[in-house]
This record gives sequence, C-alpha cells and structure tokens, in this order.
Amino acid sequence: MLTVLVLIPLLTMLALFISRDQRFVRTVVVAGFGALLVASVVVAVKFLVARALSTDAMLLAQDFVWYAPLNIHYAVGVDGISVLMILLSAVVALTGVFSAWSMERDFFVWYCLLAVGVFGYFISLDLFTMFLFYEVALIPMFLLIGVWGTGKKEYAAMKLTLMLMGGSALLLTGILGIYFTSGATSMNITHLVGTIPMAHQYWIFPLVFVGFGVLGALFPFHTWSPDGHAAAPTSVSMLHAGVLMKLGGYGCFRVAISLMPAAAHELSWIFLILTGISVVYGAYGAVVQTDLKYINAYSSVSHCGLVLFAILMLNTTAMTGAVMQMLSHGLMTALFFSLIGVFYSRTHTRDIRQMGGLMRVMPFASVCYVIAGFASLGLPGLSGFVAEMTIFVGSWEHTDLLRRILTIVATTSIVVTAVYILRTVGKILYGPVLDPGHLELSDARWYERVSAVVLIACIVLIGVWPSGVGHIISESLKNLNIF
Amino acid sequence: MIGTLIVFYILAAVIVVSSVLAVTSRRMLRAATFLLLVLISTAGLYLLLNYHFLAVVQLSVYAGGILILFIFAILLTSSRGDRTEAHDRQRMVWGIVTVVAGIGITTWVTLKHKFLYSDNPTIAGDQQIPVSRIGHALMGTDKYEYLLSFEALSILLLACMLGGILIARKR
Amino acid sequence: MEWLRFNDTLHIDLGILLDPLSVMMLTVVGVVALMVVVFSIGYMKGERGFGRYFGLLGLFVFSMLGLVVATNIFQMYIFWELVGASSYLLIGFYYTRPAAVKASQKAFIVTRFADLGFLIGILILSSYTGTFDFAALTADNAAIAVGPQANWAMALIFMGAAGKSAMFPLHIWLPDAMEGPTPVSALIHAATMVVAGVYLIARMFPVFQFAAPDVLVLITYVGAFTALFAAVIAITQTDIKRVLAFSTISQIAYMMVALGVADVAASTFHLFTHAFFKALLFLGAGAVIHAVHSNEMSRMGGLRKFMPITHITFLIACLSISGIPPFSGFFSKDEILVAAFHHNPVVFGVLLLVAGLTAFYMFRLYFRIFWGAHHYDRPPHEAPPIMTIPLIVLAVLTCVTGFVVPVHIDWAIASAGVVAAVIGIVVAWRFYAKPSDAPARLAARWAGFGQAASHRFYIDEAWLWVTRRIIFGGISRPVAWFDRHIVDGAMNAIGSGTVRVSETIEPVQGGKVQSYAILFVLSVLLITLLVFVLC
Amino acid sequence: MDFSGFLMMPSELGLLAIFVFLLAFDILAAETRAMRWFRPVAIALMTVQMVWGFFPAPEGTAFGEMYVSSPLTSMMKSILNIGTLVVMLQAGEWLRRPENSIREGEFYVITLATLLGMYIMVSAGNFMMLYLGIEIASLPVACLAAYNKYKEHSAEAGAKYILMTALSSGIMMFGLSYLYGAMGTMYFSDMNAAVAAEPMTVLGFVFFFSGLGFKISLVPFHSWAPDVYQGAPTATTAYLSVVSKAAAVFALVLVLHHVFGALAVLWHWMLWGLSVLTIVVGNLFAIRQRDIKRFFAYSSISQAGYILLGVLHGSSAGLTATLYFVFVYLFSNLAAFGVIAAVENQSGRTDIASYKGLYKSNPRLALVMMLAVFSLAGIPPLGGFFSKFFIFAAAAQGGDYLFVLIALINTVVSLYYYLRIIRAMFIDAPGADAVSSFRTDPYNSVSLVLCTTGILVVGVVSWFYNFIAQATF
Amino acid sequence: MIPMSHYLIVSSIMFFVGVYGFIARKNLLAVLISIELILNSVEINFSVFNRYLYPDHLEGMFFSLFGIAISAAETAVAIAIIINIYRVAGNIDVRHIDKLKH
Repeated sequence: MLTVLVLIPLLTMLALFISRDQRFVRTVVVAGFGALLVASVVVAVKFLVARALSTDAMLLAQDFVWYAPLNIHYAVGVDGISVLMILLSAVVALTGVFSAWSMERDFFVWYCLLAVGVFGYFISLDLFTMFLFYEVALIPMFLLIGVWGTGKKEYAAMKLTLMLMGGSALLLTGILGIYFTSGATSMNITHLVGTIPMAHQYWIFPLVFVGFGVLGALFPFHTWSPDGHAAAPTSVSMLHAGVLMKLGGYGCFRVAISLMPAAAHELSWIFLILTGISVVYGAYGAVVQTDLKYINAYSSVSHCGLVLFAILMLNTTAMTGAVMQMLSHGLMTALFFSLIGVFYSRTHTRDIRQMGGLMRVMPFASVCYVIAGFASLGLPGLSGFVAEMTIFVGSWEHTDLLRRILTIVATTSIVVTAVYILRTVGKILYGPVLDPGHLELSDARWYERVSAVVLIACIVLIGVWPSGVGHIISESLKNLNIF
Repeated sequence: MIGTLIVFYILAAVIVVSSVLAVTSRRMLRAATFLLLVLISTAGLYLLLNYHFLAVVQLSVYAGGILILFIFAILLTSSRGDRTEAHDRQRMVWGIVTVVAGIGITTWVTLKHKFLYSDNPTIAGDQQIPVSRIGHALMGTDKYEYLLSFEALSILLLACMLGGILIARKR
Repeated sequence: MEWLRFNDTLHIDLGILLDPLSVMMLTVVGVVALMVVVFSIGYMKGERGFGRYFGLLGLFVFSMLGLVVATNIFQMYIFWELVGASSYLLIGFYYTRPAAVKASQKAFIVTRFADLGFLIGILILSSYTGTFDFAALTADNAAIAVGPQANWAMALIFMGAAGKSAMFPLHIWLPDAMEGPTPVSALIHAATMVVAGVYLIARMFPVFQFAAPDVLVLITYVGAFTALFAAVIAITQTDIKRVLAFSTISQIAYMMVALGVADVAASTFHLFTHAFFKALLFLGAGAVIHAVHSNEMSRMGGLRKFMPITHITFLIACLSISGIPPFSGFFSKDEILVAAFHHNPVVFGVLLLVAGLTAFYMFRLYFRIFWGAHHYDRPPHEAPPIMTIPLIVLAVLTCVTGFVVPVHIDWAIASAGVVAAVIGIVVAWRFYAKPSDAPARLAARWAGFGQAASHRFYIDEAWLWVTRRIIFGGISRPVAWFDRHIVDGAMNAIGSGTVRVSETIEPVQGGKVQSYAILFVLSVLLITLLVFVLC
Repeated sequence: MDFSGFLMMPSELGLLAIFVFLLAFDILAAETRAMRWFRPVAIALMTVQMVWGFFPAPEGTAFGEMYVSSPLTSMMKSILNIGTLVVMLQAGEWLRRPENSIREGEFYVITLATLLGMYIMVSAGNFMMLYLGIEIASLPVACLAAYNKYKEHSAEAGAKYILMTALSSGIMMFGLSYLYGAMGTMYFSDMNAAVAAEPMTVLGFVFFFSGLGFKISLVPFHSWAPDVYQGAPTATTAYLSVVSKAAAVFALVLVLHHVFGALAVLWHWMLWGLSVLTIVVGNLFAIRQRDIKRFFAYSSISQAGYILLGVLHGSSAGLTATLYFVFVYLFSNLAAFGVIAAVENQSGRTDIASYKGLYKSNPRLALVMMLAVFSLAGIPPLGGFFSKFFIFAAAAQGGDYLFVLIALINTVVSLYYYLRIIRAMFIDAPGADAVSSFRTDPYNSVSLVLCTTGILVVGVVSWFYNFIAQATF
Repeated sequence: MIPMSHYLIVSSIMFFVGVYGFIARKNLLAVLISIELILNSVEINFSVFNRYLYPDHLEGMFFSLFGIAISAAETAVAIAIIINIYRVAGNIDVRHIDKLKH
C-alpha cells in the first residue's frame, strides 16, 4: 500500500521520458503529483483508521525479504510522524510543480527522482532502504541546482552534494555499527530498539546524529545551505528547504534518538549547545544578508536548528513541537521560496537593496510574503507559533540550568527573527517603488497563486487547529515509548 | 669434493662479475656477451646440481635462442648515441640503495631460515635424473606431473607469438 | 475548549472568561472601537486601501477581544501577539511612507522584545505552578510560594506588560506609532491595546501580590518615573499626536502606579475613563488633522471658530484628563492619588507634579490648536457628522463615566490634585492663549533640558545605537562574516586542501618507467620489512 | 595416463575451441570478404561460451590437483566471460577502422587467449599453474596495449606494460621460489598445510603478493596503470581495467583463502594498510586528471582499494561482497568505457573537456555515462551502491569501523571527481569543438544496453547477490 | 661441500643486480637484459631448493624449466614491442618513453 507513494513519482518519471512537448509534460507532472497528494491523503486516512484499532508503533506495515543473507528487508510502515511528513512532502512537491511551471522535461525527471527518494525515506522502516532512499533524494539535487540554478551554481551544487554525502558517510558507518553491534537479525528499526550495547552507542550516536544533522543544517555543517538555496531554482529550493531538510530532523529522531536513547541522554548536551548556536546564529546571520534567498537560508538554519534542538530535549512535548516545527518550517519556507521565485522572475534580482514598494505592484505575492513572514516569526494563528511554543514549553520541562539557559537563548531567536523578517518586508514590499521599471511588473500568475494559496491554507490550518496534528504526533510518540 | 667447491666458486664469481658488467657495460653488444657468460655459468651451476637436462635447456633456449634475439635486436636498433650512454646519477643512487637493501633482506632471510635438510645436498638422489623420468613427469596427469602446465605453456607461447607478429610485422 | 495540549498538565484552552474586569474592558473596547470605526468612515474616505483598513481594524478588534476574555495566560499571550501584529499592520498602513514603515517595525520589534520576557515568564510560571489558567493561578488557595522563581516570572511578565503599555524604557515605539492613521492611534495606541499591559497585571494581580510583592514595588517606581518622564517630554513636543502619545504613556504609567500600590480598582477605573477621553482626544486631533492636513501645532491656531464641535469635545477631554471635576478623569485620578498617598508620599508627590504637568501640556495643546492667531490659505471646516457624532458620544461618556462607579472621594487629596491641575491650566493659558514671549524665555533658560526633552531624552538614539551597533554591527555582521569566512572557509579549505595535496603529489607519476620500478621494488622491500617488524 | 581430467574443464575446452577456430578463421580468411563475418561470429561464439559457463561444471580437482573446479571458480569465470564479451562488443567499431582492419582478427584471438590464461589463474591448484595463467593473461595484453602500433602513445603503453609486467613477474617468481624453499611444495593444498609465519615464507608471500597487487593495480604497485590505461587503445584499457583486474582479484582471493589462511593476521594488516593507501592515493590523483582514460585509471585504482576491503576479513560475506563488487564494477566501468570508446571513435579525443555538453548532443550516451559514474561513486539505487554497501557491511562485520569510515569519506572525495564528469556533460556549455551528435555503433549500443541494465538491475534484484552467495564457500 | 646459502646468495646478487639494471639503464634492451638476469636468478633458486631440500619430486626443476620458456616468450614479446618503439620513436631510450604522464 505505502509503496504506491514511491511508485507514483517513479511512474511519473518514466512517463516523462516518453513525453515530448511542454503541455504534455505539465499534464503528466501535475497529474502525477496530484495523484501523489491524493495517495498521501488516502494513506493518512487509512492510518487514522488503523490507529483507532491498534497501538502498534508502526501501522500499514509491510515487509519483504530483500537481501536475506544480510537481513535486509524492504520494510515499510508509518506512524503519525511519518504520515505527517508524507503529507507535507506531497503538498510541497505539488506546489513546487506549480512554481516550476515553465521548466523543461528533464528538470521534472530529476524532480520526480527526488520525490521518489523523499517518499521512500519516510515510509521506510528498514535502515538499509531508509539510507538508500535518503541518498536517492540527495543526488538529483546536484543536477537540479547545477543545470537549472543561478549564480554560482556549480560551486553550490558541488558543495551541497559533497557536504551532504559527507554526512551520509558518517551515517552509513553509524548504520552499519547499529546493525552489527546490536546483534539483531534485522535492520528493521522497530526490531532494533534497545538492542544496541551502551558502549557502542557512544560512538554510533554522534555519527548518526551528525550524519543526519548535516542535512538538518546543524552548526557548523550548515554552510551548504545558504549557497545551495541561493543557487537552486525556485521549486528546488522549496522542496529542499521544505522537505529535504526535514529528512535530517526525521532521521535524527527516528534513528539516532529512538534507537539510542541512552546515548542521547548522555551526549545530548553537546548537540544541544550546537543546535542552540544554530538557532541564534542562523537568525543573527539572516539579519545582515541582502539576498532574499540567503536570508531565507539562514532563517532555515535557525528554524531547523530549533527542530534538532527540540528533538534533543528528549521529551514528548518538545518532540511534538519538533515535528510541528518541521511541518511548519516546511510549509512556510516553501511558501517563502515560491514567492521569492515570483519576485525574482519579475525583477531579476534578489538583492533587497534593489527592490522596494512591491506591495503596490504585486499585492497578491506581497501579502502572501507578509503572511509567510508572520508564520516565520511565530504569529499565533499560523503554524510557526504553535510549533515554537510547544518546543519552548517542552524544553522548559527540564529543570537543569544548561537546558534552561539554552531555552532562553533559543527563545531570543524569535525577536531576531522578527527583526530580519520585518527588515526584509519593509525593504522590498513597503516604501516607495525604487526601480521605476518595477511598476510595470505583473502580479503572480494563476499557477503561482495556486502554490501560494495551498501552502498558506496548510499553514493556517495547523496554526488554527494545532491539536489535530499535535494529537497525532503525541500519540505516535507514546506508542514508540522511548521517552 | 673440493673440486666441485672450486668449480662452484669460479662459476659464482663469473656470474656475479658478469652480471654486474652486463648491467653496467656501456656497449650493448658487450652487455649481451656478459649476459651470455652469466647464462652459461648458470648452466654450469645446473650441472653442479646434477640437473643436466635443465642445463641443456638453459643453454639451448637462453644462449641459443634468446641471446640471438637480443643480438639481432641490438643490431637492428643500434645507433650512435647508444654507445656513449651516460648514467643518471640519481637513478644509480636509488638503484644501489635498492640493491643493497634487497640483498641485505634476502640474505638475512635465507641465513636465518631453518631449512628442513639444511646443508645436506647428498640426501636422496644426488645423481643425474634420467630423462625418461623428466619425460614422464612432463606428460603425466598425476600429482607432480605437468601435462596441463605444458599445455598451458604452449598456449602462452602461441599467444605471445601471435602478439609478437601483430606488433612486429610491417603493416 | 482545549486548543493544544503540551503535556499531561499544561495545555492551552481557548475560552471566555467574564468577570467585572473583563466586562469593563469589553465595554471599553466595544464602545471605542465602534466610535473609531464610525469616525474612520469619514476620516478614511477616499484613501487607498479603504477595505484593507477596515479588514485590519476588524482583525485588531477580534484580537483585542480575544485578549480580554482570555481564560488563561497563554491564550492571552496568543492574542497579545495577534494584537501586536495587527498594530504593526495598522501603523504601517501607509506603507509607501518610509517613516510609517520604520515606525511599524519599531513598534513590532520593541513589543516583541518585551513579549520575549512575557513568554519566558509564562514558561517559568507555568513550569512551577503547572497551569496556565487564571482561575487556578489567582485562586485563594493557589500554591504559589514567594521565591526567586516567582519574582523572576512575574518580573518578566511585567516586562511584557511594560512593552505593550510603553513603560520606560520600552516606550519608544509608541510616539512613532503615531505614523498610523489617527483613528487607529485612538483605538490602539490610546484606548485599548496599550492598556493591555495594565489589564494583564490587573488580571494577574493576586499572583503579584502573594508571590512577588517585590515586583509590585518595581512596577510602582517604573510607573512613577515613566509618568513624570513622559509628561516632561510631552511639554516640548510640537506634533499634536506625539503630545497625545506621551500623554498616553504618562497616563498608563499612572495606572501602573496604581497597580504597584495595590489598588486594582483605581487602576482599572482610570483605565476605563482614560479610554474614553483619550480616544476622544485622538479623534478630535484626527478631525483637526483632517481639516488642516498637518500634525504640527505651528500650522494650527484659532480653530475654535472653524470647528466648534471639535473644539468643545476636545476641551471636555482636556479638562477630564487634567482631573477637573466633574469630568471622569477627576474621579479616577483622585483614586490613584489617594492610593499613592497612602502608600508612599514620594510617589504621591511625583504623581501630583505629573497631574500639574498634564494639565499644563494638555492645555498648551488646546490653546495652540484652538486659540491664538490663525493664518490659513483655505479656511478649515468642521468635520462631517459621521466624524463629529463619535466625538459627541465620547464627550458625553467622558462626562458621565466618572459617576459610574461610586467612589469615596478624599477631598483633601482631590483638591490638591485639582489645584495642581488648575495651576497647570493657568500657566498654559498665560503662555499660549495669547501671543507671549514667556515660553521662549523659559525655553532659553532651560535650553539644555528643553533640548533633551524635545529629543525625548535621547532614548531613541540609545535604542538605535543598541540595535545598529550591537545587533547589526556587533553581532550580526560578525556572525555573517564568521559564517562565510570561518565556518564556510573551513569547509572550502578541506576541499582546496585536498586539491593542493593532489597537486603536490602529482610529480610522483611522472611517466618514467624506472621511477615506477624504484617505487615498486622499494615498496616491496619496505612492506616486507614492516611485516617483519610489526608481526 | 589418464586424460579424463580434461572432462573436468569444459569451459576451458570450449574457450580453447573458440580460440582455435577463430585463429584458423583469421588465418584462412585473411584479407577476404569473409572477414566481414569475423566479428559477428566471434561475438556469437563468445556469447555461447558465456551462456555455457553458467551451466554447472563438474566439481573437483584434476591433473593431480593442478586444476581445481568449484562453483566459485565457475562463477568467477562467468564474470570474466561477461566482461570479455562486453569488451569485444565495444572493440568492434574501433577495429573496423581502416588502419586496424587488417589486424582485426588478432585482437579477438589474443583476447581469448588471455581469457584462457585467466581461467587458468582462477582454476589453478598449483602455483606453477597460477603463474602460467598470470603470464598468459598479461604478456599478450602488452601486444594489445601496443595495438595501435604506429601511435606513439600506444607503443609507449605497450613498452611500459611489458617492462613492468616482466619486473613484477620476476619479483613474484622470486617470491614463489622462496615459498617453495620454505615449504617444499607448489601445491595449494600441501602448502596450506605447511604454511607458517617464518621470515622466508613472509618474504616469499610479500614478493608474490606484489605481483598480484601489480595486476590489481594496488598502490604502490599501481604506477603503470595510469600511463598504460591512457596510452592503450580504449578497448584494451577496458579489458585491463575490468577483466584483467577481476581475474587478479579472484586469484588473490583464492590464494589468500586456500593457501595463506594461516597467515591471516599478517596479511590482514598488510592489506588494511594497502587498501587505505590505494583508496586515498587513487582519489588524490584522480582529482586533477584531464584525460578521461587516465582519470578512469585512477578511479579504478581507488575502486581496487574497496575491493580489497572485502577480502580483508576473510569472511564468507566478505568474499561474496568482493565478487559482487567486481560484478557490479564490471558493468559500471565497462559502461563508462563504452561511452569513451564511442566518443573517441567519433572525435578522436579523450580529454574530459571534450565531454562538455555531451548531454545536449548525445543525451543517451551522457545518461549511460552518468549511470556508470554514479554507480562507481556508489549512489543508490544503482548497483554500485549495493556493492559498496555489502563491502562495507563485510568490513563492519569484522569490526573494522575505522576503515569503513575512512573508505566512506573517500567515497565523498571520489564523488567530487565523478561529479566533475557529470558537470562537464550536463552543466558546462559545449566548447567550439564539441562532439557532435552521432549514432553509436550497434554492437557498442548492445554493450551499453547490457551494462546499463546491469547497473540498474544487479543491485535492485537480490537474486544476483544470492546467486553469488550460494557459490561462495 | 657447497652450502646451499651460497647458491642463494649468488642468485640474490644476480637478482638485485638485475633490478639495478632495470632501474639505471637507459637502453630498453639493456633493461630487458636486466630482466633476463632477474628471471635467471629465480630459476637458480628453484633448482637449488629442489636439489638441496626437496629432491623427492622435481617441482623446482620443472618450475625452472617452464620459467625458461616463459622468459623466452616474454623476451620475444618485449623485443617486438621495443622494435616497434624504435620504429615509431626512432630510438630506444627508456627516458624518452615518458609522454604519458598527464
């Protein structure tokens, strides 16, 4: 059942190979990713139905032996967290298609491959397939940025790919360590819980955490992010910041924390400090940037740092917040990038010093941008607030001084976030129109609007009705029983 | 017995001196001649070891075959520059280092090793090996018999011949 | 209704809490908002973004009502933030004006900074009481012990309140916020949002009282200082809306002092009366600005002839704020003075001084707008009925609200207040009702002080220095530099280092067979040796 | 005398028959129109041989343990068959060029002879057979390297190869003589019983090992490889880098396990150091190459390091992983060389710069190259990912996480230079003298399809791994 | 009575002299001559071991025998290639065959 989520983008990709003209390509892609969204929703509904009947950690699970000698299975299954991630990915992927409306066929081929990796990753239960899909998701990035990007695209693509692959090198070592030191006869995550000897956890945990952390923009391994996002084309930035960076956080949780909770307890302080730095550092870094995408990239460092920060707090509340933050950041950053794409495609600049008064010229896009900004700075009613508050409340549950201080440090980021968001909004949207040429520009086209509206709808949904997702997440965490 | 000893040392001396000369002599034909001396002396060693058949093969294949090839090749490719070949000092130093190290290690190893029948050449069959035994061994299919190797060798020779022709023929 | 559950004990509910306090606030918000909306129909006519304006106004009122009826501190925080955001949007309504944009950003960021304290305060409080709920927090048997934690929590919560209510030194956003449309200022920055801080502390008052009395002392002094400080600045301002803004700060500080001296009733009463007369003042000012198209006092004068309704209502409001009986301000101010008197004579003295100053600057304003010489190219005309009706309604309310609450008036103190006010009015009349050189002479004598006051004691500059130098120059730029050059540089260095090594070893593969042979043979020998040695 | 031993070796006999038949064909049909049929016939026969190789061969020993046959050796031979077949498919276009057509037949014949040598290497039960096999597999290859004999590069490659081969075979033989001296036998089984960690044995082993290391192109015995790979005709390079290397790996695996098992502690650490060195040095050199053949030489050097990683722990999983790795490596590397051959035949160029914009002009070739390169870099879901994973798993099973980490970090470095190729093909704008759009030779296309299928399928379908696994031990 | 080690020392001297020649000589044919020395020394080793230590079977002797044949084949191929070099490059200086290095 879950495999459908992988098959749909795969088939879309194959269909693209035979399609020739642009119209057909668009039809195929929209149909494919639309079907993917529908399938994701179906999966979510099925999951909820199944959840009512069962308290197993993973539902809708299926298991096929793949490489018997090494106990590698093709094992899939979902819990609430992965279901939400799947929904997020489907939404962002579909909106990404709309934002990439004018792209050629080859672009979508790699785009589909990316989707294959992402969905495969989220449904995987087996460490091997998980890692496999993880890398499948990373590699198309090189071409997507390298071929269709802008600016220092080759450099950015190379750096991104190499740094992420460097992370996955650590990761693979960790995965092998998990498998062989546990003495288990399975690579299935659910079977590996509690089997890893403590002595080994000490070295495996950092490897796995940093390995995933690179993708989650863990300080100081985040530097691929500004360059990569700045160089990537709109929809790739959307998918990358919106979904791919979540792979890191999800992996940290799913593998590092849930398999090695003891080591996580012992070592979390190191990574808490690092992620705490990420949170504030990313925010401060964003304040002085002048390129819209750099601002957003640093802001992603900050927000994704908060995700890892929350995960490391090792309690249900913070973890719930972390997942919410993943959703929230995924949607909001996708929205940001999509709008930046709108601006960039019209003004051909991303330098905030050269823009101004766009609110007058492109009211729709600008209002959406303001909404995205509010979501980013944590305005109640939008998703960011819920996530951040849950995280802060969760991390405050710890009473030791270090975590308290770090929490306070992390909370200051919301002020700094306000500073850079408002600065950006003020510079590009408000004020007089700087470039007379900009007066001529048109507002967002219908496909761009679709993308923005869908994302905003999701942001508002989570913001207004957080207990929906919150419940799903905390239920799943309870069933996992790791805290 | 002392006679064999003397013969051995003479041969050994010839081998050592000629090999050194063969690789240091500036003129190719001289080098080839010293090689011939080495090869012949080696045949002498085989005789001392009572491997008469081997000595004959050594003489006929090496001295009779290979060396002729060498001499043809030298004549074919000789040119003026060849005669005054200057040695590359750096190479020589490296070469000498290698040689000293290599001889040192191998000698140390051979002297250190406790051989099963150490220094006892007279055990079992210190006599000439009958050619028929060699022939049977060469054509036999059992253990310590070498029909398969012989066949393989023939393929090697055939393939090398083909290759040689491929490279050497004019077109 | 449970909105979001954090853990077994903490959860955010969305609910409605109706008690006298919230009903009072609801009344204020409802009435003022209605008046402002009506007034705006006239005021905003023909403006670009008419629809947007009312949309945002609606958002604000929604948020404000949500804040008022909040049943728990987190719900309040939610709407608190929403209020801030809508305030941001409304201040920045004229988004093409750079000043408006700047002001809106400043307002949002300063209050956000304060809210950070509020949030941390909530976190501390909730983690140690295990609840967000006001009812549980303020219940008589609430198990809240005095302690550093409580002090911290409540002090931080007060920081949030101070931000929203523009207490020193977080007041800087409020004068700038006057860049927004005037009715907005009336609604948000005079009557409702800015008193949210007072409301919050009133709401949490039992907690302050039992768990953190030290914080109440802090509140008292901050309030007293702010009151005086703002009043002094108000004297020197020439922009009528800024005068009103500082007056608002000063009046809210009054309320804070009342809270600090543990008289919640007085505080909320003043809140109640202040809302109406301050809204009235702002709307009146709006009508004036609408008529003369300027905020500057120097462009006004003698308007009493052209705008009689505005004039009368404005006068009523001025009298009320000055504390002249029988207008509402008198009653509420008196309450506060009484409370302060019983609590701390110094504070009382300050408040009395402030009362005088208030009367002085309000009438300075009044005289300079409605009296004195006038020179207009085109004669200004009275505002249309849609604008004057709200003025009238508010003026009536200003007159009557003083009697809503039966108060016992301590005439001794009341007369002191009234005398102070009258002195202020008389001085203002002497100085400004007729052309006079007295202000100039006074200004000359107090040049340095006046200068400083008119520059609002350089607090803005100080904040600017903090943000520009510390945040941008001291943290962000170094962080960005560090990121690009050290962190990223390290990553790049790994890459280029590898390439460098690759370049360095390239000659090893120089195409010479004999070098290869040396390498080969020596390696074999070396490996052999190593194996001998190591194994 | 008992010649029934020959019945034990059907694949050798089959290959020998093909060899003889083609030799006769070549001699008899020289310079006639019948030569047109030479290529199809050769390829058809080789295909038959390949298929034939998959049928179970008799197991056991023959000729007094000179010859050993087991499912494992059959598997190895089949892998070599596939590689040779692909090389033959790819060579055709180049051999048909006017300057080569006169010696077209020799290429196939000599290739088959060397393949026979590799069979012997794999099936040897005695060091003499092994040595003969190695010589058969390498001496004629020197002629293939010098095949374009009028080109200086090719001649130079041939000379370098023959000289270095001769040196290494001399050193190997010296090692063998010491092994013989220490243990008094050349038979694997007897030696296995006699082996002990004495200096003489150790010296003999290291010297012998260097000979195989030379063929596998392990650092520091690798230095011939870049030069020869670059200078030799592309088909020869492909053959050297895949089939010849694979045969040497197989021989090494068998010798290490069947003969020197008792010295495992010793060679474990030796191989450990050498494979780290190989991976690192191969990568460092590969970074800056401009010629694509030379580039692939270094890339295949570093791949050799990964191969050793599987051999290192002597576990059965490691052996399976090694074989599997070689199997995947064969497809990946040959796919790359197929593309190189196609481009070279079209443009005569082998510098990486000539690949700029290849995707625009020849998208299919570029895609194949991309798959090949990604597979070599170990990117899922291609075969290379699986093979690397299994190798690492085998190492991790042995507890050698440090090495796994080093090797994995090196894969990142390798990814850097592999991505350079991708970048040239997909991102860079084609230069003025870019390769134009062309049709690939049908035989070569078949080979590319075969390799691409291999890259895509071998990993995802676990049958291959299981097939290899059941043959090993 | 000749100690076996003397044979071995002679052969190893011959071997490394050959290695020296391979490394130091310029002329390709001289290099080839050095290779002959190397191979020849190995064959001595085999015969000596066979005779002194393991005279029951003829393994060493046969290895020498085959070794001689192999070295013949090797020489043949090498000379063919060297002559080809001479044809293409006009000389057989080993230092001139260094075009392949980038």
